[in-house]
Amino acid sequence: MIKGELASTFVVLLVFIALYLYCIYRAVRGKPPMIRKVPGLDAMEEAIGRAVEMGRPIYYSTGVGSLDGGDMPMTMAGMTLLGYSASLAASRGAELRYIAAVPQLVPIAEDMLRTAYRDAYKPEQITFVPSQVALMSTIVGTYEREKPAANFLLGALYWETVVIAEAGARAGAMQVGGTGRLYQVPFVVALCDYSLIGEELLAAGAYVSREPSQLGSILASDIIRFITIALIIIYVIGSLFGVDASTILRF
Amino acid sequence: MSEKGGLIEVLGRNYRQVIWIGVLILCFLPAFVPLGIPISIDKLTIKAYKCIEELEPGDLVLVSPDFTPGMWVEVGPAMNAIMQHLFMKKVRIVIVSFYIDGPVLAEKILREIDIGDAKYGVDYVNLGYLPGMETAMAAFVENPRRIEYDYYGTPVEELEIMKDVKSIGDFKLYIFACVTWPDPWIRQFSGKVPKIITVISPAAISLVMPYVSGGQLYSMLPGTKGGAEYEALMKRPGVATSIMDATSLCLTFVMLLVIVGNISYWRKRLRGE
Amino acid sequence: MSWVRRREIPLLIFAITFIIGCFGYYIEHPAMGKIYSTLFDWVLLMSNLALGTGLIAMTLYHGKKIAKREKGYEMSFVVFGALILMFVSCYASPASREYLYAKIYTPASIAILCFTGFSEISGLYRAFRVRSVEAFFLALAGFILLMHFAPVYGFFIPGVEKVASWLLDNPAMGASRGIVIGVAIGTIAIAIRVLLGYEKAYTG
Amino acid sequence: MEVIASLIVAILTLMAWSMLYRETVFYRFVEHLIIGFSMGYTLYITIDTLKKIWISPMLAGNWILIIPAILGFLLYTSFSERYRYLSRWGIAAIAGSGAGFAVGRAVPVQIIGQIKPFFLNLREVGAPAIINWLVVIITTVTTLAYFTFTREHKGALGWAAKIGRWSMMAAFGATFGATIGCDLLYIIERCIFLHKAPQVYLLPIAIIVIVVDILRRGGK
Repeated sequence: MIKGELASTFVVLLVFIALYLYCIYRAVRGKPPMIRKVPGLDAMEEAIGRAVEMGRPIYYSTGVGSLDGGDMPMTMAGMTLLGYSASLAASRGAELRYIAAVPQLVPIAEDMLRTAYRDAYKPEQITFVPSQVALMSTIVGTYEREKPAANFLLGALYWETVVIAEAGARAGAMQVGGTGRLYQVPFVVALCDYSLIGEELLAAGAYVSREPSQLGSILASDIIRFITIALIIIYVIGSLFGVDASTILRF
Repeated sequence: MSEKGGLIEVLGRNYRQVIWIGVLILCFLPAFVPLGIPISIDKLTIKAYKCIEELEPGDLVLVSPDFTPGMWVEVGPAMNAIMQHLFMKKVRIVIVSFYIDGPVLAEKILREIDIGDAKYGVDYVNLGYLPGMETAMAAFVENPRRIEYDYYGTPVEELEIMKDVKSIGDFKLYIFACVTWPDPWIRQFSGKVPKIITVISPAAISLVMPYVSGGQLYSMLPGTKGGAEYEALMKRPGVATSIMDATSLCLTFVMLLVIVGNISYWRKRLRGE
Repeated sequence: MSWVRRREIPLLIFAITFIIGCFGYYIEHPAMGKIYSTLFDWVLLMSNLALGTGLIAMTLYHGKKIAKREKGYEMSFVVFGALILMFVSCYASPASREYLYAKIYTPASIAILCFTGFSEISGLYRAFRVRSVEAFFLALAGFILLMHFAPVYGFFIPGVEKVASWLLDNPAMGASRGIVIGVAIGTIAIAIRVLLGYEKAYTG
Repeated sequence: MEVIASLIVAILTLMAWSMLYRETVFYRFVEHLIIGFSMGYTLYITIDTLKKIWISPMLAGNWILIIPAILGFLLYTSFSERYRYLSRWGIAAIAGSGAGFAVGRAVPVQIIGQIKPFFLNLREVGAPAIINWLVVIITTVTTLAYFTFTREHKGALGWAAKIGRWSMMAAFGATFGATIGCDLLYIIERCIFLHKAPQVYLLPIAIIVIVVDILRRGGK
């Protein structure tokens, strides 16, 4: 049934999933782990406060990443943070606008903004642009006209990252960016005021929710991280003795 | 004095516009005046140049410009340079494409270079696009006369150049341009044509190097930089040279910006502002 | 019909599609292969159908601007005009589609893509200021790579290409590997959180 | 026709680049034109795809495709306050398969696949390769250590995280520098296009317009 060459990998995946379930179970039972501060996420609250003070809108974009394949986790994290920042902005009376470049995200955004703003929701808070070039051109123009107070750029970002981040900086917005796509992380880190690198973005949903169950999953991630480091060390030790650890572990 | 301070302040506040104007000027400048800023020339480019230099007038050369118009800036200028050299050597050129955009790009190349007194149908021909990628390549290698009409609809029998093309072995050299995945061309043409040269995007160099050291490929030109090197060898600066000039100028400008930015930042910081 | 409102239904749909998508990669069985490919056909179909939601959002946005005569409403006419022009010419004939799409729209959109280059340069002026040790490493590596890509420095300073490729092949690759592994771990974590209904991005 | 297309493209390019100077009505026009054009084209492509993957197979008797189509149409309920919970069904299917796909490959490709290259046959390589190998090991492990969330970055972990962050910064700087070299090519290509006749005659007009505007606004 299981493909031969993937058998041991499959076991590893199952062990990881079991570890997540166990840690979440333990955290729900009353032992939530503590989490270090993530400056980028605390900055989102500050940025929303700034928008309230200045009376200008907040712009939010998740880039052109959609919900399929490797982009899905980052887009999902971006959408979770959209929900979080929308409810924060709605409760403080700031206007948050979302620019979607992928049609599948429009229903999610509609749903979230309607939930957050309730009667104050306006349909024009969500704009849809059909392509990457259109997203770039829209954002460059809109930011220059509207001068947003804050610019959130979180999700599976592609080539548009640098244009959006620089347009936000030109408009004087406070920027929080985050992505896990390797080629775009440099621009997010260099051009935004606060950045969420790779896994920081993916863990953000758990961080902002502060629910024990979600924090449990972060503990499991850390344990897996140390398992990974241990595997690297096994390979290094194997190299010292001239043995390829893949032959033993059957990866 | 106050006016000067005002100007610097205005420029400082609009530093983005100042930088962008600088970049635009530096990008336009080499287009109007090719400067020929020196660049290091790769061994492989020299090898490709020598290979074409050794061709006799009248030798048959097969060319495939197999990339998309959007990628023009990455490989097109190098293709221009190498085609220019072929026309200067007065060899006979057969163009065939395995990409749908190929024939149009071939026309663009022929329009942009100086073909001298070469005549269509006698010295060069554009056979158009063969659909089917690797299958099409295999079919063409098996019998180049399989094509009945050229790109403009003229029957191949009426073209003088095609009278000498009986099998793939009649070609002395094969040049193909592609952007990413060179394997199909190499698989089909290697061993059938004496020498193969590829013009390829710099992003794919690592994919090609094993074939060059293995001997399946005779040489390669790494994108526009390779084109500029080639133009330097021909002593005939063209589009690739001006692109590389502009790149050198712009990147030098960018490096100066980094230095200036740091100096002004540290001056302010040390003054305690 | 209160059962349709339940949160468990989307979670169940998520779980089924997740299990097929995840384990289909590992399991070798003709039936599994069929289910796996059918799932992706279905998702492709749904994703394509979703475009209408985007069209509605866009029409609402620009339509409302025109209806209320908001500032800059004239430009909303341009949007609808261009939309209709492109749509009609796509169906009119292959030649008109080629002309408008390949000869006008594509080159014009490259003009917008050029903003990446412009933004990178003005952004770099800001980002490469050595404010801290971190920024020093950023600026130093960036500077070496700039020298690598300007062909003129390869001529004057022969070592620069070697340093640049060493930098890309060793420290930069090591850090990238660390990030990739981190993202993979985070991917599993987020999928499990959604699966258990904690991450409420779409389940409300 | 070619000349007209070139002129239109040149005018649109200059109009778009006017944004580099400031936000103008020219840029606004191009911005909205691009939105409209790309929407029109996406619509055409999507209808074409739907014909191929939905309408034709269904008319050929593959009626089961009605299920994903219904789920797809449920996405539209998000615009209704009353029924928008139904849109979550469709989203769940799209997100679920995406997540499954991502998780399925995460372990073999992104974790195991990244660990495997750490094997190096030390007997066959020289000192430089071993030093490079050590550099990769240190940067990878310290970068991983930086992402630790459940411990404060203090002591040994603090140092590891710091080194990890430094090596990440070096990686980011390198990518940043390398990308500029490539993205500049597009600007240069446009400049070479603009310097040809008849487009080149538009350049002085554009410069005059900008200079007049600068003088009119008095150096704001």
